[in-house]
Amino acid sequence: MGEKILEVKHLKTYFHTDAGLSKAVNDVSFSVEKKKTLGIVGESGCGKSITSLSIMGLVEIPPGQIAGGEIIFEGEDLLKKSEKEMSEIRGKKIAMIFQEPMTSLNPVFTVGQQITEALMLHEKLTKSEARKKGIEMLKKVKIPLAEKRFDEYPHQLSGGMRQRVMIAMALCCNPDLLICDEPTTALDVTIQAQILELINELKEETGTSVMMITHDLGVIAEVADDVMVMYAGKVVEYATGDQIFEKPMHPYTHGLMSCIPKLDGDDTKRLSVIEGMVPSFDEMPKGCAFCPRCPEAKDICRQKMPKLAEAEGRYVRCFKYTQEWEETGNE
Amino acid sequence: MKKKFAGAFLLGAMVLSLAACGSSTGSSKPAAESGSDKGAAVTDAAKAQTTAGGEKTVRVAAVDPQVALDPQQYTYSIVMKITDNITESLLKTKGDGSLEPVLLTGMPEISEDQLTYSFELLPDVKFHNGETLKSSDVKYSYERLIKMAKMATLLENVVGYDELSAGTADELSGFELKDDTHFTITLKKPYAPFLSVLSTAYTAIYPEAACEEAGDTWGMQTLYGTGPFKLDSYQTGVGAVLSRFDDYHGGPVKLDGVDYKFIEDVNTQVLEYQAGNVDYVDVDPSVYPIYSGNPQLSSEMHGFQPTGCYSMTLNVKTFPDAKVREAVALSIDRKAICESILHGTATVPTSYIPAGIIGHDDSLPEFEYDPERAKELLAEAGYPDGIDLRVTVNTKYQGNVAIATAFQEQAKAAGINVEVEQVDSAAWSDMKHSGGVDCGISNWYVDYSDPESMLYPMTKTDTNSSFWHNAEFDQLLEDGIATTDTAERQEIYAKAEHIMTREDWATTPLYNETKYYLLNPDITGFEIDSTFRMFWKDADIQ
Amino acid sequence: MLSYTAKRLVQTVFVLFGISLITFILLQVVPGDPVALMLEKRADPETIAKVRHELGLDLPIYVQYLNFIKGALHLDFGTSYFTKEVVSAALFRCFKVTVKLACMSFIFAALIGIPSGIFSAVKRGRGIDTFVMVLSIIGVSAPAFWVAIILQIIFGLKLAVLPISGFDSVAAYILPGIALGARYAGSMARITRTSMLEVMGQDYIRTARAKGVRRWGVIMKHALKNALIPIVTLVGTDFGYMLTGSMLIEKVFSIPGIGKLAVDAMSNRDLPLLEGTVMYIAFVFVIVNLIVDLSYAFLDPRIRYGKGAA
Amino acid sequence: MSKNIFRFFNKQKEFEQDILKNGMGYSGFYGDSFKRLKKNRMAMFCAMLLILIILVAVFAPVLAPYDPTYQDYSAVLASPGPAHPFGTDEYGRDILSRIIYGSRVSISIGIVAQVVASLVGVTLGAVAGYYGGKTDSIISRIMEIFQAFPDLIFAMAIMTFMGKGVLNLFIALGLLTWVRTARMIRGSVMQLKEKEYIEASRANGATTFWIITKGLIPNCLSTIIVLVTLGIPNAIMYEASLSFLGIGIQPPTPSWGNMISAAQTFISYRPLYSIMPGVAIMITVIAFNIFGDGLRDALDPKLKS
Repeated sequence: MGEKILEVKHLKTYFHTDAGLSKAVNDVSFSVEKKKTLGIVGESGCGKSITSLSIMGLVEIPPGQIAGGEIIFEGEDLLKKSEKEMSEIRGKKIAMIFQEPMTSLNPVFTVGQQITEALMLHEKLTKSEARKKGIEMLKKVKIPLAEKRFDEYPHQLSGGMRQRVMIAMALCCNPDLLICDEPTTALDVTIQAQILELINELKEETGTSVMMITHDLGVIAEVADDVMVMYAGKVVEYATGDQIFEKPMHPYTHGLMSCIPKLDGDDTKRLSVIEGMVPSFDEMPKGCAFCPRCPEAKDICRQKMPKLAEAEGRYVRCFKYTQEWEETGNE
Repeated sequence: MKKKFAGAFLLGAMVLSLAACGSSTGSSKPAAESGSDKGAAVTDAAKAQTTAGGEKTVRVAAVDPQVALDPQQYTYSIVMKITDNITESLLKTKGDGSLEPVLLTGMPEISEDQLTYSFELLPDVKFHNGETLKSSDVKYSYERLIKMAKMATLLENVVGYDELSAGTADELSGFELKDDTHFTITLKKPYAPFLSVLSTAYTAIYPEAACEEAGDTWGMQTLYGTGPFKLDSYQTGVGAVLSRFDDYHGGPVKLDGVDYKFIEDVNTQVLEYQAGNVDYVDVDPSVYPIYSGNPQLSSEMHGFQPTGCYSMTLNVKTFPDAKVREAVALSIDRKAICESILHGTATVPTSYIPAGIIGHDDSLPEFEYDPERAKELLAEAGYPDGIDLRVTVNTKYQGNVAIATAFQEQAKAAGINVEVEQVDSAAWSDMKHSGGVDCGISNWYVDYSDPESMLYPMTKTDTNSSFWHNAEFDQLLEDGIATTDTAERQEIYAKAEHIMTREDWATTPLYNETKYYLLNPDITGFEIDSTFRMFWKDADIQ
Repeated sequence: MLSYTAKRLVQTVFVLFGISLITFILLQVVPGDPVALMLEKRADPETIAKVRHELGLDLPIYVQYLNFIKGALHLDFGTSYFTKEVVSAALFRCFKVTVKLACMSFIFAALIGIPSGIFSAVKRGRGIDTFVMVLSIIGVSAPAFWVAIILQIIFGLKLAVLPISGFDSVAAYILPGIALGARYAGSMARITRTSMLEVMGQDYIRTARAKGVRRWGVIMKHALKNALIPIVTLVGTDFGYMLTGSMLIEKVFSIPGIGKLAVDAMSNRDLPLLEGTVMYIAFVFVIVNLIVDLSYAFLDPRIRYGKGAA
Repeated sequence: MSKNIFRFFNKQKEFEQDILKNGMGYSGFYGDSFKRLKKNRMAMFCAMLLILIILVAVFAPVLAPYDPTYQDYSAVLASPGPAHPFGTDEYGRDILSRIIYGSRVSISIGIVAQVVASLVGVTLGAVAGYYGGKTDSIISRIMEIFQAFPDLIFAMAIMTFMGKGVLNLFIALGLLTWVRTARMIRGSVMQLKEKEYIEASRANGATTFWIITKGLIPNCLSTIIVLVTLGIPNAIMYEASLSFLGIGIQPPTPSWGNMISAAQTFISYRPLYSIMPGVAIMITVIAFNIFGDGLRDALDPKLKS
């Protein structure tokens, strides 16, 4: 294991809602190594986006609440930082790219105004310097006619173009960590590939560490060094990319894997789908959160929550890999 | 005056006038008098009209007349409140009803046959524009009054009136100029109230040349008279500023000016008085208890009884049966209205002709409230189940609305189902003329202290909404004006009154009111008379 | 944009024409006669006929209207029946006063309403939010004349710090400005809050925060500019209403503005004055709306008034 | 993946067909809305308050201690006391009783005026939005004329023309406020008519009348409901202003508006006389507003204007 740039320990992020307390992120620990990419996988609502927002310090408080844990970034706990200090880290040391390029850019400012804002804020560049740098960044993310685009408004750009702008914006201050929250989900398949390639390229070039959040294991396969699978606010499997693709251990990971369309396979075969949905926090089962949807669930799964335990050189949260599994019957 | 409405100024003017917020609105106020604007700083204790410049200016809260200050055209008392201090008539009615000469060397001589009146003007009376008053100005003013039509009938007994009025003659032939200060007026027939007529504000004397020149702007931008104050500015919605006329023929005037501020809302008027920003304000009966109970203000409150009365008039066309009209008259509780609704500021009348006027008979009983008798009368008239009655009131006079509302409740006992209909002034005047008012509440005040002024609307025109005509009554009124003996006239008018209010029940008096006003106690010499005319001529600030 | 503006202005002419016609018809059908009112005391049929002739009221109705339109095309609305004042002069005189009142109440409403709306949105769900919202609803629902009288008594009489009535100093406009502005402040606060809340949930706000822009920087720059369209719509329309005068407030504070002019003209059946006033009010209203619509193009780059757009 | 999309599309169609069949009575829609509304405690409180106010209006004769038009001349402008909790007015009538009875007029003015406004507004708005072109142009100009016409002058003219009375007041207030409804409906209909299911029914030969009344208007129902609840307080306020000018509800019938305007003279002398009807108006207006806002959020979380 290399040097850790980010280490999250026992992070708990809760939300107080009208219907009660929602434990969106419930005791999550992981780390991102320098120049490496960590993939976080899970369906929507599993807590992966909240994890990233917690790191950025962008959870709305209230209704949100960081109930515990530490977020150590470059040796310092971000949770102890003041709002002022955090705003100096955001955009400069940790940058983020969001899911919806269509809505993540401010419609009433030009592309240039939005790129240069961070530059002028963090790098204290003058307007003209920022403009130069901004155009340079647009070229770097391979936007044709960068000078022209610089003065255009987001609605004049296509979705892929906008995501490139987002990337340019995120990388313009050379961040140490780039969090990508579903950066390709809203894009066409061909554009997806281009964007992922771009992220990979730029990562190599700048040496930035990346946290890649996605529900699409296909994306993970392209970019991730390590993979963390989340379900209902908890980590269910934590392994290297190779390990995961070689052998998904948690039934949920397994389910996710079989959702990837296999282009080489028989395309008449129906894609398997994980039946059901992520339970909402107020109907969370007593035992394992996944057990209502798990094809292999046994009584024990319904009774108590398994621990995240080491198995075969990785971490899995499933009774299947514990002593208890054999001792209990099915149904 | 060719300011045309153009949209382009909109934005520019918005900015400009915001910037101009600080400056005063134009030239409507003389600079030296700006002290009175410091309303914010003036407290009750420091109620001082003597402004920084040492000027004595009385500030009067008044209602906006919204029309030219020319009683010949607009006959509202709120117009005269202002003009009576600017213009003068030949004569003036004193508090006791007697007349005194104003612009004349003495009372005019009247010929044996009561038809010819000879006048002599005071020499060297100056108008505000510097001209000297001449007989021709008097003639001009009277002819103008006739041409203006509105109050022309005041002079209908003058020889030549009909021709001038019809446009067949250019001059009033009964008016004979002798020289610059002497003239005579000849009447068609004896007319007792004639000199009283010449004391009204409608017969004020204007300077011929200036008035002709001013045309439509007379009373708006220009108004010259012989009175104690000159009109400096007048703006509807804003106010009228009067300043002392130094060449006043009636001797030195003590005040430097009178500042009429148009404040529409009665509450705001009194608030301004309480804050010390105005020196005179009328007190509406509705707010009377608020101030009569306030020891600080009650001593500053004064009352006077205007000559006239409130009455309820039934449309004879709708209610041809006098019994029905009598029943309605019996079903209104005047005492309750006077004592409760009007808080004791009014008294129950005994006759339509008010006290102090020839023809008033105070030996008569008060008009009573007798719903039982009213019911009987209605039954006799063929309405055993009562009647529906629509009472129309003019919203301009909220007091009338209050009376109608009270009457509505009181009349239930007599089986009269009252519907109150509120209309605005324009609809009210129109409906009155067209006979659309079944039952109206209104007030009437004399223009001059003579029963003729009180009764003429009942016979000469159909403007009072009753459409009632009675040959005997009409003849009595004809006799009345032709008679000069007071005792004889008393008899004539008392009889006329009896026919109108106790036999035919054409109109029924409701109450005689006392008007109240608040006046700064430092002010002396202020005069207000029973025809609502207000004079600041002799006033002073101590 | 020019052709759009031109098209709208042509429509405005239609609207103004329609309004003048309706006003004219209304005055024909509404009972009440200015001449009868003028002649109150001693009116007889001959006199009435004479005055009607002088005012041109004896002409056939369509001739009267055509005469009026002829004048109106030259921006000449004639003279008031009662004051003989040239209508355009009277309008200009009252307009000057109304503008000051409108500016005062607008400043009050905007200064109170918009910031408290923003603040309320930022502190959503907190006590201060509820407080602002309750206050704003009270502002919206308290009758303006009621607020006016209470302000007069407190600040004019009891504390004696501001004039009770009048219109000849800046101070005199403060109380009427507040009384008139209170309800607008309330509605501005509400619309600002709603609009800000909607914008603040948008993805680009998160983007801006992620860039390291401070919280208030995000609110005042990124959020406010996006929230501005509904706010400007309301604020612009409100300002239009203020510019058309408030009869009630003007009455209580004795301010000779457009509102009083209009109501007086109506109750006197003063046709030239009423036509002039109503058309002025309609004109201001239409123009303010046009300015609001055009301002969208400046506020939101996505809106462009091209040739085809309307 | 394309199959999933297809399934989704089918679902959407089912949903829309359901709406088409049952109007907005689609239980899922209203059920969800009601659930959302129930969660909004403030709105629910206001709903209860409104029910209470309506009950007060209905049971006024039982609740009011006096006949609201009875004039007691021995107690004119009496100060508050055990006999008259809020005092009496200038005719010696009990203020509390008048406020209780006043709720009848004020509430019904609000509701009926809004019904009138909705009838006119929905019809014209739907027609303008559906037909577009010349029809839309003409109706839009009419709307502009109504909007630009100074409202108090219009109300004065209408009331003078038709005569004063509760019914005419309803009509006048309705005519004053229909444009807002018409504008919103026009906008909604313009959007809706492009929807597939409307196209489909048109292709199936549905008549225009059927499309407008069965297809379009039911879908604007939430907009209409919200406009009505938010318009009611507006009408109540209008009545107060009209009463101030003497063209509101005529005596002796009490309304909060005519009480407050009559009371203004006595505001410093008998403050409660003026404050109590004012408070009644304020509570009602606030309740309608908050309930209306809640309803809007519940019916259509996206519609926030």
